[in-house]
Amino acid sequence: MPHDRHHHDHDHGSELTETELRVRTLESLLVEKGYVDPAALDVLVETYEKNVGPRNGARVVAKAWTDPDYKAWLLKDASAAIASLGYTGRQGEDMIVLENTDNVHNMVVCTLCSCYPWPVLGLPPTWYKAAPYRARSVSQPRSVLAEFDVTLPESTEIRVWDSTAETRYMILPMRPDGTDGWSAEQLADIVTRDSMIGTGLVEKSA
Amino acid sequence: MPHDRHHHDHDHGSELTETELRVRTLESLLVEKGYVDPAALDVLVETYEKNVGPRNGARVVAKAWTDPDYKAWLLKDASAAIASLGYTGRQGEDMIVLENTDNVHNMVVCTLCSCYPWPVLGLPPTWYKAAPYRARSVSQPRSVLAEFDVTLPESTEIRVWDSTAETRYMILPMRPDGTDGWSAEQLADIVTRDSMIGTGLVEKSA
Amino acid sequence: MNGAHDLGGGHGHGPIAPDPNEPLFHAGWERKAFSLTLAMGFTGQWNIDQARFARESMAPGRYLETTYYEHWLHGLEVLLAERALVSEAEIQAAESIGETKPLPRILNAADVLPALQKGGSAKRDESTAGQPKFQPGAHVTARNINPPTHTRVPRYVRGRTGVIDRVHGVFVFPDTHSKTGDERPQWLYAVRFEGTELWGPDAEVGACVYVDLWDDYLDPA
Amino acid sequence: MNGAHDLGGGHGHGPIAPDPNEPLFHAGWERKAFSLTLAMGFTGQWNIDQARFARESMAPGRYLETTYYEHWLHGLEVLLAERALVSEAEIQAAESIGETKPLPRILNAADVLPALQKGGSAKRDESTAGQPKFQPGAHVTARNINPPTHTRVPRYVRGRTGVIDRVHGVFVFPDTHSKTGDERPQWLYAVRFEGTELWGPDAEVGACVYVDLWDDYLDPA
Repeated sequence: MPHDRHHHDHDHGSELTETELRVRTLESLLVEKGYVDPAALDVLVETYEKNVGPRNGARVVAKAWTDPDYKAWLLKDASAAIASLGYTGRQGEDMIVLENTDNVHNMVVCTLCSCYPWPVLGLPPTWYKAAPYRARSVSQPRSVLAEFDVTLPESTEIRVWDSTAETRYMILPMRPDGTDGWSAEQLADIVTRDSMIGTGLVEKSA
Repeated sequence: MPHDRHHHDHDHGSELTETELRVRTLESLLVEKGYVDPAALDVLVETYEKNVGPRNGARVVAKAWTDPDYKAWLLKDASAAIASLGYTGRQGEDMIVLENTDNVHNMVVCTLCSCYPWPVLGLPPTWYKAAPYRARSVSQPRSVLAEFDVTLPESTEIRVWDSTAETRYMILPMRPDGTDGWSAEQLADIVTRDSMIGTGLVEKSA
Repeated sequence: MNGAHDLGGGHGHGPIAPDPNEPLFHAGWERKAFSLTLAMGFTGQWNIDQARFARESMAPGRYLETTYYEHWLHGLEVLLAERALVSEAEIQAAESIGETKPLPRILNAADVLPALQKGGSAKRDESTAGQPKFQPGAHVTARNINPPTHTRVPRYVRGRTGVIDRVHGVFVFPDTHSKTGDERPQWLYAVRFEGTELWGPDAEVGACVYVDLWDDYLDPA
Repeated sequence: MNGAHDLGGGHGHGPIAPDPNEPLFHAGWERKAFSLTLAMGFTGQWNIDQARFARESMAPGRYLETTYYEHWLHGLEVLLAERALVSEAEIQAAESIGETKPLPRILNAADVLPALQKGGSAKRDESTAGQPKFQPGAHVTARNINPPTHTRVPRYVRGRTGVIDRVHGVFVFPDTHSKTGDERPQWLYAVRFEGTELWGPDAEVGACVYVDLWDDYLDPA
């Protein structure tokens, strides 16, 4: 409804200003009281803006595609196999990796909040955190995938993993045809974030 | 949270103005197109502001308290018994009346919208239509009743009727002690709207 | 549809806050939202289940942040737009731009009282529905259906087992009535669900819920 | 709690609308809401399940009308107020009025990377929980509990039957952890539910959902 949209925009404008003010006040209070080190805030933001993102997960995927032993380890004990590449810690302490095949397509959601494997994928995108994806991925996954331009045959079973606990899920997507002999580095370049959430497929031309 | 409340107030103010404008525009369009007779709008509002309200239901209750045959008829075929007093029609075509006793307390809600027996109770109050009552009356009826200052012993069974169809429910409350010999008119004066929804009891001193 | 309107069992909505001095309408626009909705309803361009679906279709957050008559207004605008009676463009322009559709029935002032008093029962002749599938005392389980379209089986009873309390008669079935206008009349029952069946260990003592459910919502338990 | 956060199966929320060019943060205040929440989380004044409950406790309509970092901000304010670390009055006055509580642990800039890399697993030694109640292949029914407090069993699986897919190990139990801080470690399983079991005839073809559920959420089917 245009009515709704109008209201929503209007709402948003005024709200951000108010929110912005509150956050500033909160920050200065927390710093003044000595609860928070302002320099720590900058390091926290920089870490996720610059260092921890889906490139980490892409390296895990590329290694699994090129090293059968690593892949077997990854599917058996994801936390250890991922830690061996240096990706550990907060929101990825206990990892599970699920392999997509021609017959089974896995995808990940957190219907109750927005749990996401930070060490391998960084912080989640807005759509992953918003109501439409959280509401519909468990009940209408094929229609959700269609919104990401992914259409799978009815013979492919779709498994949706709802992250209700502290286990964090990452998908090992299918390696695209025509990439034989590519280096791990080349392969990592074509692995997308969405393919590791399960809402995308890896394309050779990506 | 004061944050929420502030936002909500703020929201409301601007929203009413916008809503008011839209309603005015809609009215003039509907009248201009000849879909609506402006005089009919006034009659519709007047009917429920002046003529159709809980006084109707109170007369039904008072008659049931003073006429055992009528009460038996009311509990067996509420639509006909209520129609015999002249209360019929929209949102009360198919009535059910439930009797409250020392052992069983009935109350009415419509969790899905706000169905309500208009011919006997008029239009519903805001709380009946709002989320807190609709959400909690089916799961926490005793806690809901407490907010209306009604506390019932655990031995009293509470039956909540969720109006999910076109049947409309009215409660026949318990007649208070000390009203022997009162006329139907006197009794009707103490029957409250809430007692006929089931969120109140009838008090002699009301 | 599993919308924000399906409120039963929800937490966090705050206190009920009854106001003993509340007026019937809180503002002039509420009177208009009410009377315009009723007047347009009498034109027969939609049925009550279509009207309910239009209200439910409001975005969930917006539904919860607005009031009853704002839901009505939203529903009225949706229905008018869907039937090409009043477009959003006309509301924006505050001017009748498009063609005006002739309506077969208009509610005139003189007809209001008779029309209200007559109402429009959703009860149908029992011969239209054959024998009722269930009798009082029968154990039934509410079907776990989740259509994106209108339905009147609340989420909190789906898959739960109760007992038929009474047979109401044969009534118009809301799901098809809303979707296509097809009345598909069928038996309607009041079904009693124990609180513990609905809410488990968190149920209050000695509380139960009666829900009106049609044949197509029920299976033998 | 049955709050607006429990979104699984809901309709009417609109399209997903992924934005391929989206920045990690959309405004300066989002960076602050994120980093303040993490920094205060490291002080150990609350645990993650208490933080989730604080976010869920937002009024349902408001929760749905606001964004992720607004939920975080709300949660942070609730937690700070509950623990008398920052009061609403101080935020209103934009001034530290009350006493400042000494905190045993503060996150310094130098500690950020080691702290993030270490994380804080919710996994506990298996000896703390005895034998798992279920093995892969076992049929289980999710309990229909409806506590007004924090829980991680979504409404859409309550009362539904699935199959144990794998045993994850022993993990902190969120319900008690949120309520009192009691970890009550117990076995956690991935449980597979067929789409038809969750959504009935409205399920999509060949789709199922895996949900992580603890011993205290499950009964043998």
